[in-house]
Amino acid sequence: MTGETQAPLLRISALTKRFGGFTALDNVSVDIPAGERFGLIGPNGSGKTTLINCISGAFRTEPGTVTFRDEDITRLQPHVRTRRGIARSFQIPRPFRSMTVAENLMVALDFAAATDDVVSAIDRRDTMMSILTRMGLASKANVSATKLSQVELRKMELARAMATHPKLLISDEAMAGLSSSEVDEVLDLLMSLAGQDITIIMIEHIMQAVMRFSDRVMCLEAGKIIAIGTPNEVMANQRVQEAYLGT
Amino acid sequence: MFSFELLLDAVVIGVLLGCFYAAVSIGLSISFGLLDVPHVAHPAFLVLASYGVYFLNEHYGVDPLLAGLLITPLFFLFGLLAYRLYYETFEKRGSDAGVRGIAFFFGIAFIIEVLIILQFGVDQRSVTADYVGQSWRLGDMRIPFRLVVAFVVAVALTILLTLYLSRTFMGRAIRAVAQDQEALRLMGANPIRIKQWAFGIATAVLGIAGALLIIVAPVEPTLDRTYIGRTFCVVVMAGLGSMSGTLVAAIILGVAETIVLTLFGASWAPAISFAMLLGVLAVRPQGLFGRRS
Amino acid sequence: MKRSGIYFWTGAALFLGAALLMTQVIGNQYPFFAGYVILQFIVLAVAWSILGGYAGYVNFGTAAFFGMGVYTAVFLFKAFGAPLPVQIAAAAAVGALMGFALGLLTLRMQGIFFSIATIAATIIIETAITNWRYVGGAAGIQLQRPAVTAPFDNYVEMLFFVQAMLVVLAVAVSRYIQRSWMGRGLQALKDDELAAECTGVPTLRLKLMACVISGALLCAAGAPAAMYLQYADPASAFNLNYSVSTLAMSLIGGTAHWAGPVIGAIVLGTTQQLLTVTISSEVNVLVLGVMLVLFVVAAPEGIIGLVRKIRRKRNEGEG
Amino acid sequence: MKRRTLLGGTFAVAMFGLASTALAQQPIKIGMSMAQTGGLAGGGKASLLGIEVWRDDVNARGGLLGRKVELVVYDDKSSASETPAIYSKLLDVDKVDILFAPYATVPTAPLMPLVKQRGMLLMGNFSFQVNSKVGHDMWFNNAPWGPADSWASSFLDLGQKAGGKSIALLAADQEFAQNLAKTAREVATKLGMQVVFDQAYPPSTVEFSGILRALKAAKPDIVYVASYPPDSAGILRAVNEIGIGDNVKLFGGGMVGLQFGTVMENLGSLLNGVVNYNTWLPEPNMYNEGTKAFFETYTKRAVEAKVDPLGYYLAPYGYASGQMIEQAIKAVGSLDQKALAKYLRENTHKTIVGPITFAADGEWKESGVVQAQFRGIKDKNIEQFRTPGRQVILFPAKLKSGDLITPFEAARK
Repeated sequence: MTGETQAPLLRISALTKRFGGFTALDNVSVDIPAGERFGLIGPNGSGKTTLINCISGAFRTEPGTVTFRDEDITRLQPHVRTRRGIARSFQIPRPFRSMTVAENLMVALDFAAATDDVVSAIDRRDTMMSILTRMGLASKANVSATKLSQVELRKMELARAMATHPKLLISDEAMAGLSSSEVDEVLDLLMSLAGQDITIIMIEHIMQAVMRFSDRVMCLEAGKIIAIGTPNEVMANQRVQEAYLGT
Repeated sequence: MFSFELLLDAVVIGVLLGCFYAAVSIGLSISFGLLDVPHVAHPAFLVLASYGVYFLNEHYGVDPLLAGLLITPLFFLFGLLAYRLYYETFEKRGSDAGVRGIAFFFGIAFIIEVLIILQFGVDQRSVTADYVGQSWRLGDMRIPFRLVVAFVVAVALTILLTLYLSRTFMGRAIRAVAQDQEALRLMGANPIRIKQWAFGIATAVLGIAGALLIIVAPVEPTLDRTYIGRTFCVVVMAGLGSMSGTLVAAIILGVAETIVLTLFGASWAPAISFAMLLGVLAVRPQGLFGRRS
Repeated sequence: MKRSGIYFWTGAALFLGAALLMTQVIGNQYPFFAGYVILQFIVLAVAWSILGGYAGYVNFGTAAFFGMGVYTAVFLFKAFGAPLPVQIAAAAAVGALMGFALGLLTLRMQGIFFSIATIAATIIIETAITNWRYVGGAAGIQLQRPAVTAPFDNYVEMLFFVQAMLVVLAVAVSRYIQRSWMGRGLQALKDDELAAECTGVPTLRLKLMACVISGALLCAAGAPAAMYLQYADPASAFNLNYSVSTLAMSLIGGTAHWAGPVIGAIVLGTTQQLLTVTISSEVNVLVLGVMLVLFVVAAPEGIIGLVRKIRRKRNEGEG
Repeated sequence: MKRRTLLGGTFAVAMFGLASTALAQQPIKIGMSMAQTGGLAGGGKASLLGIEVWRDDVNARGGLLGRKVELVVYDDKSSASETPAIYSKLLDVDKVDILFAPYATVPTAPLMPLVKQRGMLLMGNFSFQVNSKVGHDMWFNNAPWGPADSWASSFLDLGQKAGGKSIALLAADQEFAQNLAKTAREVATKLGMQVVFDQAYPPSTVEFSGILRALKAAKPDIVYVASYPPDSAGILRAVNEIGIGDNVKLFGGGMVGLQFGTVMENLGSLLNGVVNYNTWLPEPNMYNEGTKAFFETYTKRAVEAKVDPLGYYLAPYGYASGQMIEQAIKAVGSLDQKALAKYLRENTHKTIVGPITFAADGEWKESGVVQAQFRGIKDKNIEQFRTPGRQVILFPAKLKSGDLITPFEAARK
């Protein structure tokens, strides 16, 4: 479907976001084509999370527009964007604490997936189990979300995002605080997801992960884009090295 | 019926009344404003303090303000205990203290009400002191001493607490705990200990506030119910945890109430203050002097 | 799933049938007077829980809704001599409107701020009614009941049955919400509003719906009180007691399941009625206070939570 | 299903327990609710003690119709919403023989239709004009209010005689005070007085300085205040502090609370000069047969019960309620409600608060409300109120024990 037109999956144009006198995003424009694995880096407070909050709709932007699959979604509420195909995970995991893992996913299936195809309760249960299996969480289906380990929480967030049938998945530091073997585990998961008609924006501090994962990398500093290109190009950029790597 | 003198009078009385509101709310500004404890039993503690003051005044002839000071250490201990209980039941268990916290403190408030009734009966009580019932002439104006006392005490309390919170190590720790508990833990301080201490102070302040309550007007056991709305109104309007903000918000409330009372008709006065609160909540949910930007 | 539906509706029909039978068989009036109050609290607790329990928005203005229900009935009765069903329906409409306004508040306020705003709104509404002379103002108003409709031979018996119908309605609505997509959505937004929104839950719409439904039922529960008391005054109609009792009942029963508030209202409501005619002194208030503290401390999930815990333990023991 | 059986079960228990004790002794049961908690509790408890003293007296005399008298009392929490269920319990479960009304108007109002429908006699207890709409012909109020407007007119008459031409009305925004204010407004118009200030203040008002400044600015000759106990104290304090102006000739009227011992003790010298309504006072003309003995007993028992140590306002009228019922039952010789009502309506009853005759609406035919001025009161002394001359009766003429001192500021000294 997306291949027929040349337009990118997501277009951000001239996006600016201010909090009081503080400018968190300053005239940011970027196109992300369908199927890309897009890495977003930058020092703390550079505007990465603000940017994805603007994409997912948690913040209203003024001025600037966000276009998704040829539709201006700047004024849409977050849940509508989710139904249009934008899913995200959170920097600090935000599970539904009173629910089991399975129920967490059912929320997504009940609300977000409903617009795509009407499926029976049994179908949804199957879908949910297949997502959990792929994420390696099948055994935890009936466990309360509060009882999960850190890496399981990360995986569950991704699973819940996947259950909304996204076209664009935004992963906000899904590997923070994980051991190196766990980082590889989650990275493999994200790589495997990216294969299937899903575009992924990954925000990450762990450089090796970004380098391994991304087709293209963008670096933000103080709300401005300072570099964009292949991982190697961005890493070689002097401003990136100064701002981000502190050398 | 409008006249300039009346307006001026209303403003002066309103400022004094506002200071009284500040004095009875400032403890809540710590316990609810800084510590996020939904302390709906705050006014019940306040009335309890008033009865303590009444007891000392009635039986030993102690001056009400002095009596207030005397019961302060007792209330400090009482506060430590109350927070411990609250912590063990809610904060330790983590999630969703909100509704249950409110219900818990309502329960405590009812228990206090009944204990007061059993001990002192249902009749209203008041205290005697030289400054109760006298007034101070200022030109054409006459200002009740009671309110002057409230004014002085409220301002003193505000200054003391502001200094305490900004100048002392413990005070700064209390403010820090309100903002970032984790950071404090990393610094090696025990946030629970600090919160408990702060709650103790918030309760201790009620000793003096209770003295003011019974100096300004007679008290009866269920008086706390009228003060739930008023004290929370002040604290929320001020913006959580700001001591000087509490004073200013309370004065705004007092002046607005008195002006409406004097010039427009008393029966609408409560609606006006709470409409102001709703307005503030809708436009500036963080309050007039809120800590969140 | 279907089977539980059959059980539920059979139970509801039996309950209504029994209530009707009571009115025809029992000559003693006291069960109806006291029962009416308990049924009224069941409706209030169930209605409150739709917003306060499922969505986690603690509405402290139950008294405002209840009082407006009373005064809607008073106004319609005084102005047009409107019959009871019209009074209740109109009260529900007023309650729905008030609920909508409350829902708009949730846009800007959460947690305790929302609760405080509802307290403020209650005081403003009470003040307005106090200043409205047509419905009696502060002095209150006495009302004369019209003749009772068959098959009832007594107005209070009829009110008892009407309130029983409201109970079934409220419980059915609450049960439907809990079991439908709305219930899961409300639970999600209660846990985490932003995460819910980003998982596709239309949080604002759900909150508005919960507020409107809860408000309509709260107000409707208040409407028959005008005819029950044949008297209305603002201090009684907007009594803080309604807010606190409703909250207490929901918490004591447990808010995670529709049956929680029903159980809580029966337990606490019956206790209060019994205490009124037995101990009958300030100890009454003491019991409420102690019950609140005890339940909140010892059974944070209410009676429903206790039952679940015991059941889970037993299951684990067997497995 | 479960719900219903649980409900039914509790009722059965409640009914059973009380029915079985009733059969054993068969006393005459007098049922009532009385505020033990909430805003009316202070009055309710004192009133109840008065009735209890009567019960003990009548039982000491051998009871009524050879049966002991027993009181069945429940707490109505000062609220209107509790009383219908309580009185239904009294009627249908406890099967009491005689009904007394709860103290005050709000809890009584919802009962009137119920009692009328059941054809029961109801002995009222200090409610105000609660029967005017219901028109129950078996209602008798023990309070000496008399015709609705007599209260305000006695006060305004005093004011007019003292040369007052303008009046200020200050009333609490609650039922009783609003009813008083309404009649005062009507009487003032009738007397051709100018109403220069007319305000209602909300019950939660803490500070009255502002209102009194506004009132003072209106320069009234007469100030009519209809207030409740907590506010009465606040108003008098503010009067003392702010002053009220030299042109005020008469101040007071309908302040509830200035009849209660603890309130009076607290206010002390602030009371001086205030002319306020009252029901009973220790002035020479107020003593009737049994009055002295009653107060001796009451004073002793009030200390243990932690209720109003003076108890002038309500307690003797509670006792009088009992006396009237006692006389009616003795005269009729049965508990037939209609016959008792007929007797009460047609006769004059001797009580410790004087002879009582009822009008057709069940209120006193002639008002027994006295207007009295506080004189020479000192601070913190409750015993002073027991001696005559502290509250000088100005009205009615037959009970008069002194003349009005005006203006108000002069009387305060």
